[in-house]
Amino acid sequence: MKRWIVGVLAFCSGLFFSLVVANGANEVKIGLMGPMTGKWASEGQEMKQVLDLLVEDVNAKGGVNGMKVNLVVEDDGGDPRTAALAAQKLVTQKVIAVIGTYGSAVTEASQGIFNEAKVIQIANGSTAIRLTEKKLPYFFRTCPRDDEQAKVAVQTIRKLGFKNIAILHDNTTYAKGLAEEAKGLLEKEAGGVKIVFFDALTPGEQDYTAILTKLKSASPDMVFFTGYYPEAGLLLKQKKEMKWDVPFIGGDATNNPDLVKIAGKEAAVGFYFLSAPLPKDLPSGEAKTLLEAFSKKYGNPPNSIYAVLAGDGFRVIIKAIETTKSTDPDKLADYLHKELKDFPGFTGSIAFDEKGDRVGEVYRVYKVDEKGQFILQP
Amino acid sequence: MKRPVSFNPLWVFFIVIFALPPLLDPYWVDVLNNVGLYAILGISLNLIVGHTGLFNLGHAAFYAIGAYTSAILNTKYHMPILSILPLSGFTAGLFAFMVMRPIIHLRGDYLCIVTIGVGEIVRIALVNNIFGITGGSNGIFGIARPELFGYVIRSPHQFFYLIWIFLIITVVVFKRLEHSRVGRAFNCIRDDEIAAQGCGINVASYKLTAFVIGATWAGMTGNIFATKMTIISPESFSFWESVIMFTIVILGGAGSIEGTIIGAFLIIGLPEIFRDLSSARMLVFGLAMVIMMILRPRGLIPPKLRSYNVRSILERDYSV
Amino acid sequence: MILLAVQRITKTFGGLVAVNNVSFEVESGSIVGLIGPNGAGKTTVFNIITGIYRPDKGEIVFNGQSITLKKSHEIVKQGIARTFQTIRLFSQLSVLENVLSGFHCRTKSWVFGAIFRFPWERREERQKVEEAMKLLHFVGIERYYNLPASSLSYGNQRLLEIARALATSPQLLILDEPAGGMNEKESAELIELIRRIRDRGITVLLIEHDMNVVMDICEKVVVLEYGSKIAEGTPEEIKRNPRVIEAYLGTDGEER
Amino acid sequence: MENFLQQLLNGLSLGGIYALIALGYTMVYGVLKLINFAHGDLFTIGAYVGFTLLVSVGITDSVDPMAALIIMGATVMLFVATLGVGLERAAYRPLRHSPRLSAVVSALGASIFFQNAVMLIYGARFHVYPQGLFTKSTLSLFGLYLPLVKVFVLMVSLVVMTLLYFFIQKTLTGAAIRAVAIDHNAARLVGINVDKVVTIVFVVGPALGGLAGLMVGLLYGQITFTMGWLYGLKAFTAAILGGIGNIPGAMLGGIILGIIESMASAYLSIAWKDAVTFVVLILILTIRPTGILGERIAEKV
Repeated sequence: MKRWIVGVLAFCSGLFFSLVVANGANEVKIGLMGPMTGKWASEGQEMKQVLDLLVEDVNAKGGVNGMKVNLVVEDDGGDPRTAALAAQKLVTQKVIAVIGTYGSAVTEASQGIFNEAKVIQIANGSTAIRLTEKKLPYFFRTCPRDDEQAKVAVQTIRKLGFKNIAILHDNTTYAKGLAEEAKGLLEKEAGGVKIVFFDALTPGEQDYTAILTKLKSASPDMVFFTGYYPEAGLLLKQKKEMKWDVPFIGGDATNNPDLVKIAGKEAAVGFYFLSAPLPKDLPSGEAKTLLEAFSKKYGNPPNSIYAVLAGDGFRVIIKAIETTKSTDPDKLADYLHKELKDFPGFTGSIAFDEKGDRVGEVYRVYKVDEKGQFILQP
Repeated sequence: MKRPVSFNPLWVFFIVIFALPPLLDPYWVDVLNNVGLYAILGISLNLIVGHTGLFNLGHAAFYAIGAYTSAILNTKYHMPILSILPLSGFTAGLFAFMVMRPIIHLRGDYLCIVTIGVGEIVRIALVNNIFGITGGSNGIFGIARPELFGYVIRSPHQFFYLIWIFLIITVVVFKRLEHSRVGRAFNCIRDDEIAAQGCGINVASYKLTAFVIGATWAGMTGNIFATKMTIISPESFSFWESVIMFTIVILGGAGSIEGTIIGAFLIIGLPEIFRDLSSARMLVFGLAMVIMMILRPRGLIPPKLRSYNVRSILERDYSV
Repeated sequence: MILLAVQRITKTFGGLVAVNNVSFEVESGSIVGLIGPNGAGKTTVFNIITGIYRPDKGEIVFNGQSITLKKSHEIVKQGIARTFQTIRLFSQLSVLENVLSGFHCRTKSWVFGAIFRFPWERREERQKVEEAMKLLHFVGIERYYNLPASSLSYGNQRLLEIARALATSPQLLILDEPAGGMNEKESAELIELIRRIRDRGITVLLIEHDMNVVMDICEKVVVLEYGSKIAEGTPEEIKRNPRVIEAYLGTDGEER
Repeated sequence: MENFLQQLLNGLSLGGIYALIALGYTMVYGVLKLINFAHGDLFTIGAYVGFTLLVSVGITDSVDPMAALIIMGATVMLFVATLGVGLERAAYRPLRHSPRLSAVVSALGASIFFQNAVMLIYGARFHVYPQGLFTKSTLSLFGLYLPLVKVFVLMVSLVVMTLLYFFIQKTLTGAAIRAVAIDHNAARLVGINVDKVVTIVFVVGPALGGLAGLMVGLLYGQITFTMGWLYGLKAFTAAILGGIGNIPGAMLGGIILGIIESMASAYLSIAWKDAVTFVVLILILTIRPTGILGERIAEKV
């Protein structure tokens, strides 16, 4: 019985001593919060790869204002509770700013903690509208909001002239938000656009034939899938197997070269998706350099647009520190809100509005061609 | 005859823990807060799994019901969050009573899959925004911080005292429950259902009682979780959460409150300690689970026999 | 007065008739033995009386009331307690707690009582601990009170089961092979114990293979074979009954 | 009507996969009364080993598809069976005489370990089986579609189940397995080597799980390290539905589960599909507390 007390005491003193970490004076600590384990681990790990590359680059050039950048990575496991802990941990490590994270609910669980501690947070994949509606002074995001994307989606649908629309989401915060936004906009749309189907699949499964069969019986002339690329790839593949030729449009979470691999080129051809411009389509030299460096280091170009958006977040905060010559959160936030204009990011020019949202139309429409390439649509 | 006065190291442990927070930074205090929450959940599940021997892998459902009850009443009707505490417990208990009643007679692993099912049904219902009040996968945000005597609890350090005092209350309540006619009845059912009936124990009703008490307590814990996070979403109540609670109970020692607390320290604390391993941390954690189980198959602190003070009786003469 | 009347009960499992139209009566204050070769359906009869199985046909009348459809735990409350052929103790509880559990149906304390520990709850608990110790003393194993039940010897486990059954304050005590696994000295003590139980005013119905025990203490013996009753009477009558002799000697040679 | 039949087909082919995984669950359960939560991850490993053979070893470059299929099947089964035996030795055998739930926690730990090991070895990204190696044709009949690969998978699970059934019912080893399933001690008394029987079960069960993983890889083309969790849960559900420990039960449970799922998506709601499935499961269990083919346990008193 006594032994376990000793155990707990040892545990607690372990906690205590682990705090006494040397705090380098001449460095800037930037945090990265992302899903390093769990379902979304691939996203988090790629975010880390991009940031590692950028940190290396900055430090090679002598750091920022003469200070080395130290990247502190914490795993949020893609789960709100773990994220709250990760945020606390980052705060206690005295980071100036945090890049991340991916899921909206996960970001939300950490927002309050960063805000109370006056740590700048630049989310890279959290598109839920309400995150910025709270008008937190230190919160920014490099990814656009769901309503923005929904607007582009509806424009595209209008342009392509579809009338009977099926909307399929996957019940994640992001996909459902986008689906509902789009539905709302389409219902307001004049000209007899009808929503013939609205439902959610379960992500992570592999057999979607039952869903496709049901979709087919609703006879839409276009399906808007707002979920992620693994499911989108399977849907395209199984749709092909059913010999059903209905055009699919995907949200930006389907933007991933693996989509074509999963679906196969024949099934993926003709698939439209919305996305921030791909690195290869960016005029900026930065993007090309990043792509080359990334491929050189890790053997393949980055898969996820969100990892690239994390990179943008990182570069923006470095820019702010450089320009303001300060690490004071108020000055940095003020700079980001008001002064930063047309910053040449990997994903186009970056500026933030007073809510911390990214300004400007980011979305483009892409289509998959016969070779499985993503072609920017005019 | 007085209650046996035995020195319980548990109280020393609590004194030490309560002295810790001023020495720790908010992160480690928050880790302790999580440990505390899961210790409470573990103790509530322990009554069902450890004491009554019912295989429950759906405890997160009751936890979720409590959390959502609090969140909805607080954000929609602006009731002070802590005043909803009893109500969150009641709702969760009532839910447990209604869903478990028809299936309480199932045995062992069949009960297990049914509890998993209940947990999944609740989670799916939350995701699909049932009755339009759960906010779907977004969950509910903007839950108020608790207020005690005009004092708002906000920082991890403040929450520490709220959570750990609740844990102490939990320990006292469940210790008393264990050491009573009801607690013995639960144990009888675990050890031998037929013999339990032979003692006049209404097995189905007592199993249901165990579920309702465990669920009530989990529901109240849900209230505290909701106010601590200020946002709740279905992700926090997945099957995985039930698995964590279950592991805490078995690893600590089924039927032992001390064990459950240690279990919470290990299951919640270890992944935090392994943080430096980055993406390998869960690998090490899984391995640690297997090794701990092999080293202590009955849990880290298996339950002890309850003692009764009968010396005065023994000395008496029985000649009838 | 007739305490228990088993009236024409039949029970089948699948196609097998385990108990076939069996009737017998137990007089208040008597010791009755139920005997028969292995597989004769004795334990099944006990299980039907105590509500573990429901008979296909027939009725069980206890104290003038039908208890056929009652559940096990309700029957205990009516005043029938039992022990089991394969000992069924609460193995993780102490010896004392096993007996305390037997008081379950005669006590009331519930969840809130347990949590708030009202004075009357404490009084009840204290009183029951005392009574439990007396019962342990009565069967002679009080010095083991704080050991786990599973650590007792086989014979003592049987005694503990009897103590636990007595704790339910039964009018009728049903013992399923109480002398099973006991040595001669222990059986002799058991016989003495059963008499003392009867002297407390408790009627005893028992299954026993040890003929010495049966013939020594039973006032009436009922004999089953293949689920049917083949004889009933005093031990003297049974000893001389040709069918019983055949059943015991015959089956020994042929099947078992 | 056409829709209904199509959905029936969809459910049937999905159910075949569930059944194949459930078989392994049920075998291990029958003998050890252990819910082997790591079974789903052995399934994942099967899928990844198949991926390695196809992509890194490039097995289809050297031999023709049919032979490649057989070689892959054999290698995957062998590899996963070895892991299964190792798992039993390391994580379950030391706990055989401990409380039953302790072994369940050990199984959960092993599951976390395997899942993360796969992630660390192969990376967290989705992996994709090369497409079009085997037949891509789709049977279409009266407006119904059924890809040939699915027919193939269904056939494989039927064949495996039949073989397994005869192995258990008709061979001496099978009799030993049944004996151990009923009572370890009694089996030991009549001279059965219980450890050996358990080892055999941990060869067969995981091998089938691995095979199922390979099938899923070939069928759907996309694999990820977390996939075993969901499939494992579904297969466990299927095994319980059919009556756990019972081999035809696992098969039947798998198929029924597949059909319930596709029917629920078709006629109720896709989003509520899994909830509907569990409701049906609970209803079935309230009527038949030990599953569809499970025997009623009359407890000996």
